[in-house]
Amino acid sequence: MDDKTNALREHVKGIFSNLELVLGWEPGYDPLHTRPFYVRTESDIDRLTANCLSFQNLTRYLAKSMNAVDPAADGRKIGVCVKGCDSRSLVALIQEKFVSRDRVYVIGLPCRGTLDARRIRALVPDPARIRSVNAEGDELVVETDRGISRFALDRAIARKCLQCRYPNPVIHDVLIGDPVTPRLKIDAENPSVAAVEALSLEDRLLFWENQLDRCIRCFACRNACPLCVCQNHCIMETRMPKWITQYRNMNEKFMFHMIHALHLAGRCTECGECERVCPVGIPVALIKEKINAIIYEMLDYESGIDPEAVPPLLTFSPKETGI
Amino acid sequence: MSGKIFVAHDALSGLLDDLSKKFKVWIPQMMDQASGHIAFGVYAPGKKPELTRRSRLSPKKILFPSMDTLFKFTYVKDPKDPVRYTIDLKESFDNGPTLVFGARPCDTRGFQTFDQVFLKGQYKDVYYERRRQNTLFATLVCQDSDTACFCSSVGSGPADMTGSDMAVIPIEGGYVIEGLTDAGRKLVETSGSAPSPEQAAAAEQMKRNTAALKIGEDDLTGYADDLTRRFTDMDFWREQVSPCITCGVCTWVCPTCYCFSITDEASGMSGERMRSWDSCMFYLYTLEARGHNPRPTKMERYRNRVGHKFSYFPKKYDGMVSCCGCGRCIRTCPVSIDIRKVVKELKETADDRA
Amino acid sequence: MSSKSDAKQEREIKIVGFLCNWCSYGGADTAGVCRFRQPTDLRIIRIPCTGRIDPLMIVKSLIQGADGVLVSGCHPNDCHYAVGNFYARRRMEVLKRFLPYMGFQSDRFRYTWVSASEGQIWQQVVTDFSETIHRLGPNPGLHQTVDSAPAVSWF
Amino acid sequence: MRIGVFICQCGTNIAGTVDTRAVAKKAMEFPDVVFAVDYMYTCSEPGQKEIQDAISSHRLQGVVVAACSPRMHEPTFRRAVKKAGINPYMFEQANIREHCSWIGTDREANTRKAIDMVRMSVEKLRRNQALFSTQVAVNKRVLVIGGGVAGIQAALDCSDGGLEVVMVEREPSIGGKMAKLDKTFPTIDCSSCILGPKMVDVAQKENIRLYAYSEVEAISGYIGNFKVDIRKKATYVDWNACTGCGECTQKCPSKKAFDHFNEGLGATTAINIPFPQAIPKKARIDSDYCRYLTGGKCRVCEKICPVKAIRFDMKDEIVTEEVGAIIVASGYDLFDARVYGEYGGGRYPDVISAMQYERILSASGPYGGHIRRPSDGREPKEIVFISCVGSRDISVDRPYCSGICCMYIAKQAIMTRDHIPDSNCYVSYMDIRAPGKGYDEFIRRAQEEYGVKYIRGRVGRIYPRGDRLVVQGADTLLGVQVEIEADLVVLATGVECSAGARPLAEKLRISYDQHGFYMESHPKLRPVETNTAGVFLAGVCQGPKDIPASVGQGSAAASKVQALFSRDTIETDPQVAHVNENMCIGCGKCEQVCPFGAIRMKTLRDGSRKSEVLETVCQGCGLCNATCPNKAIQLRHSTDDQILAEINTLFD
Repeated sequence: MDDKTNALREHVKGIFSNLELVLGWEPGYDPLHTRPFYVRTESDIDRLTANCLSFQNLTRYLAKSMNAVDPAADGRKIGVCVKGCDSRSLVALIQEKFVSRDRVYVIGLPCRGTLDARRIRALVPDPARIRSVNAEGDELVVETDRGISRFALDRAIARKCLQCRYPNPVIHDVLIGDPVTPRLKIDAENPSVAAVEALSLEDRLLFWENQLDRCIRCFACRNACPLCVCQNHCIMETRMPKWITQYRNMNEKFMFHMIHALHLAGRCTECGECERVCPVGIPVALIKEKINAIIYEMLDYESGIDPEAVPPLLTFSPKETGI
Repeated sequence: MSGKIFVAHDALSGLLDDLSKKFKVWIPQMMDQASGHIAFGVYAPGKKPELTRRSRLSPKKILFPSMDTLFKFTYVKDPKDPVRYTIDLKESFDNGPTLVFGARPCDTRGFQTFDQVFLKGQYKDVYYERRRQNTLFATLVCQDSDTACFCSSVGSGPADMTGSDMAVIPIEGGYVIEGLTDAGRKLVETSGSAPSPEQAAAAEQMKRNTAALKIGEDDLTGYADDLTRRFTDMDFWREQVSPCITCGVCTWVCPTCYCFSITDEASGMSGERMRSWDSCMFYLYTLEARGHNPRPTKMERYRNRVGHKFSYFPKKYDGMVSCCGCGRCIRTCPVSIDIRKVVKELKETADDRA
Repeated sequence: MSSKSDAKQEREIKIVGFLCNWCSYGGADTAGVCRFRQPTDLRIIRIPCTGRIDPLMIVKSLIQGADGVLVSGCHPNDCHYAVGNFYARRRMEVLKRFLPYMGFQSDRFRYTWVSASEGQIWQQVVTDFSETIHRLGPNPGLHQTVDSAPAVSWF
Repeated sequence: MRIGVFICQCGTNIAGTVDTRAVAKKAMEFPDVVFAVDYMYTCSEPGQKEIQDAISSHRLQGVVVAACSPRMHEPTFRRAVKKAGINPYMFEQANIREHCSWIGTDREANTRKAIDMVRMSVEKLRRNQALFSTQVAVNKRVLVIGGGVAGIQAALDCSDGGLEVVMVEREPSIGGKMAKLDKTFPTIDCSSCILGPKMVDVAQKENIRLYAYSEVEAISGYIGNFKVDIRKKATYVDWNACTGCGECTQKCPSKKAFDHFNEGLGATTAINIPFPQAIPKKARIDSDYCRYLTGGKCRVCEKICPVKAIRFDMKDEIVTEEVGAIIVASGYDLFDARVYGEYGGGRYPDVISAMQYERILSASGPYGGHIRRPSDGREPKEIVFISCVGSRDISVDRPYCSGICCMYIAKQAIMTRDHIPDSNCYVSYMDIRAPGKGYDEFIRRAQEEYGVKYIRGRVGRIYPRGDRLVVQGADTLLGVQVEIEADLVVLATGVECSAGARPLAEKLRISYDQHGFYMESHPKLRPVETNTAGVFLAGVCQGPKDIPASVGQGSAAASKVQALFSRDTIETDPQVAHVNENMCIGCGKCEQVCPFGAIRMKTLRDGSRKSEVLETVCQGCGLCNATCPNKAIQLRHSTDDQILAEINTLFD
């Protein structure tokens, strides 16, 4: 058992009587998978884990499941574990009044990056039978039926983590673990976006068409997104108004992703969940990262940092010119 | 002729080239290197079948496209009385000879579920039927299960050739392809030369060894009544699906999920009626016109998914579980929900309580 | 919906114009009253205010095959509804900068401010934008299938 | 739906470059269209009858008219279809004249375009909904912004009609520019003699509430129910107490205050009454010059005031008035001649503006009505008037004609010759604009009866020689250079929009042209209305004009208000936003962006938050609709589905 998991469990044990429940993670069906976990009873606490496999952004459940969670009659808070990126989503949700700050107890977990299962499968000789996965310092140790492989952590973490600028929670009631040095400076160029922009205009179109052509319109990206708050009432599914037809052609796939991206303009906190959950491997977050870059450049705004700020497309400044 | 041929690794492309002249040949192929995305796509010279890694998406769309035009329609005004219309209908079929090469036993077996629903009984689905009749399956004897696979738990196995016309058996140096049905044998016999006795023996050995493998620990059939008992136990369902984000990926990747929606898309005076995949994990799936929804939360919806596969379906179709054990729903679930565990706990905890 | 991949052939250029009722629609009226000659490519959709513009309408037009999209409203500070065009300005500028990233020619989209009295300016705007679009040629639309595509590596 | 399509030929206005018959024929192919026809003049009585007949004979449920701009005739056709029994909002108009037939000559291309426009209208109409207005009560009080002659006329007319009037005037007294004038053209009658009684009327009418030295701070609400915040600027004198006796102005030691009324000729005291006929006749302290307010010592006026009205601690005060209509008569400014360096404006004391000269001519002016030079008080003999200073000059962004200068120069020249018979008056002009009753005759009198010398051509330069000014220019009729040694040069400065015009327009949500003059609804047919319902225009704020035209507009605006107020309620525009509660996710983004506060959040019994539109407050801008992520809030008659249908139908 690693230190971080232990520290988390100890902390939760100490405060659990004051909380209605805690959103955390537990091991999934195999050592490469993790499952979000609702700690509802004292005995659940020992199932909690917190490590480089704690992929899921749990704030997603706050906005979308607040109603599903029994409202605490006695005003007890809901505990939620957040990584750096998750905490920004939480701030954005507070900004948009989907979550009330005084309803949540925020357990911050500085994060050195979460693993990308697809990258690991490409790195180990027998990806079908992984027995254990552990991060040891800057190294990842993967044990399979055929033995133990070790490689640099950076070779196995998600794309979003490689360009992480906020590894430490920007909002928290308690911080478990030591703060981590960001990989990129706040104003650094996004290297993935730059890689796409290095293509010619025609190639960029082909690149996206090729990516989006795979889209099966399952909407997993939407459902995983903590800020896609329309959920069951998304215009992707309603036929009134009818923004999207049932055709499964390129036009509609493209349109879907443009809707998703533009609805997150100025709101996306780059948690990367959309991209992680995509069953067909489309780099969905990469679309939003560009919009974030535009908004940062144009309006000097980053979402999910200041709970008091107004998302930039919901406000204006009469003075701004030259845009 | 023995109804078997041997194809060396380096001859596989040539075989597929030949086959693709007569058939629309679908093979599992690498769709995107960066994300390692493998899915079924139409073969074209130069494309390589991915036979050593599992595909993320099942071959379901080959017989049951995610969007299928049923017919096209045009309104024609009566020039004398423009208020009156006649409607011009054109049926739409897309069902030339098709071959699916390199699907796994679970993939091919998935269509058994479709057959029950779309072909048996009073009403047949002509769109599915025509495609089904025109499609041959050359199924790979499966060598590489992973932690999510459980075909043996649902009455199948890695060498189960139910529904296949040909078996593709990997041996040293290549594949032995064996015709299993008349159509399969006929095709095999005209497509290459017979294996040497050693190769034939190696293939038989491979089949036997594979058939002996047990993929998946538990037997997940026979849970029909447990589900019924468990139906109203919402605490159980809450516990199981709390992490679920109702994304429906499980239904999208599933080889046996056959739910669909029918819609008209029209513009101006013409349009088409189409059938597209739907998912029981969606709120809109059961939303009624007035606004009532009998499955308002993910608990009811997930219960339906499990219930349908392991209880309602077997009760209706002679105990046949409508799950082929491919494990795709487990593998692709963003929150790692494991349907094996859910089904098992139906009984376990029920037993505990009893 | 037709396949856009074969749309290269000669066809009439069509530009979708979203014009606010109070300023630019009036400006286009003024240009008409003054008989200022303009190219015929523009198809105007009358909206109450540029604030009514959802950038997705522009995207939708471009994906559907519009050769150009022109949005025009009241000058900043001059909105009939006081602030609608300020919101629109931000939203459209974000879109304008975003389009090329997705492979769209951003020159196919333009937004501008023309008042009801500026018939002559409207004529210039329409003429200039039409010329730009004619130079770009018909919108080829999206490819419905992709045979080969460039790879991008970020690891 | 059963749709009828009517293609207007508009004589040859449309039919000249659009094959209207072909458009009608094509329209028959569109979905739901059961009747299509082209007609000579659809807006005419028989044309409307044709529509109404077709509605009954073909049992139409919706009508598309392809004709001129809907900004022109949409109300006409809506009324017409309503008379025939269908909801007025089941109507769409395709603008195939202004946007099509008038801007291109290619008949085939125009016809194709017209077909597209009709198709778009049909597709939109197919998604229209019958809409119904609601009635809201009208607050029968009117706000008049500006107390010049146009505003005074409007206020008096409204007052005569029994309406309560609130007048806001920026300056300490009403009267505007006209109060400064000595005489008026072309009758040479005394300006203050004809304006004075009207000003007094304003003060005396019980149903006029005057806020002088006040400005409009903010305006909210809508036609019938505006709420106006008025900033009463600090005068440091309690006007309820002040009797206007003028004791304070006698004793005030600060005697170098800028005399606004006299255009800076001469000076006044820090506490002053702007001019003897001022309404209200109350003293005000100019805080820039008051010794106490600038230096902390003095308070002489406070001691002297017999009614103890001085309040040095006075602050600006905001009062709120509720009105049902607004008349804007905010007037104009005069061009600042200092822009023309070659005329030496501002540098040479004897190069003055025409308004300064007006004050010199006035018996109540700084020199008691004696014509004297500002520099040395000498009576000038050679006087040059220069026209078009800040008019008809693109180089100073004033391409328009101010319309009044030719006339007032003639008046001033006549007055000069009257006062100083041995003087010589020269007028340097470009063209003479005298289109009015008795105007051209007036110019002729100046030339023929009074011997004013008119020289056609522009003045190039003015420079001093000794104590006189050399005016160099051209006489383009004779084709010679002209040089006049003048004692006094009067610049006929043009009209420009008031410095506060643009910010005021923004508060009123009305639009203005590129020169800052307010836009009327229609340049010919709706000259005193704005596009903001309930806001009307009068006077020069709308564009340069003379006194009779301003007075006429004041009356016109007043009559518009009276027509509006002749009903107890007004119909609201039903083209407003509407929330589909089933879809609304209660995110509140619509509430956040609404410029009118027309959206509020409510909680349903199940605890869910939903937004709600206050239909009478909603102005129908659609910002909420664009902002709503899942389009649960839709702007009626401009819904997403309608706009998308218009787009889609173009690219089928």
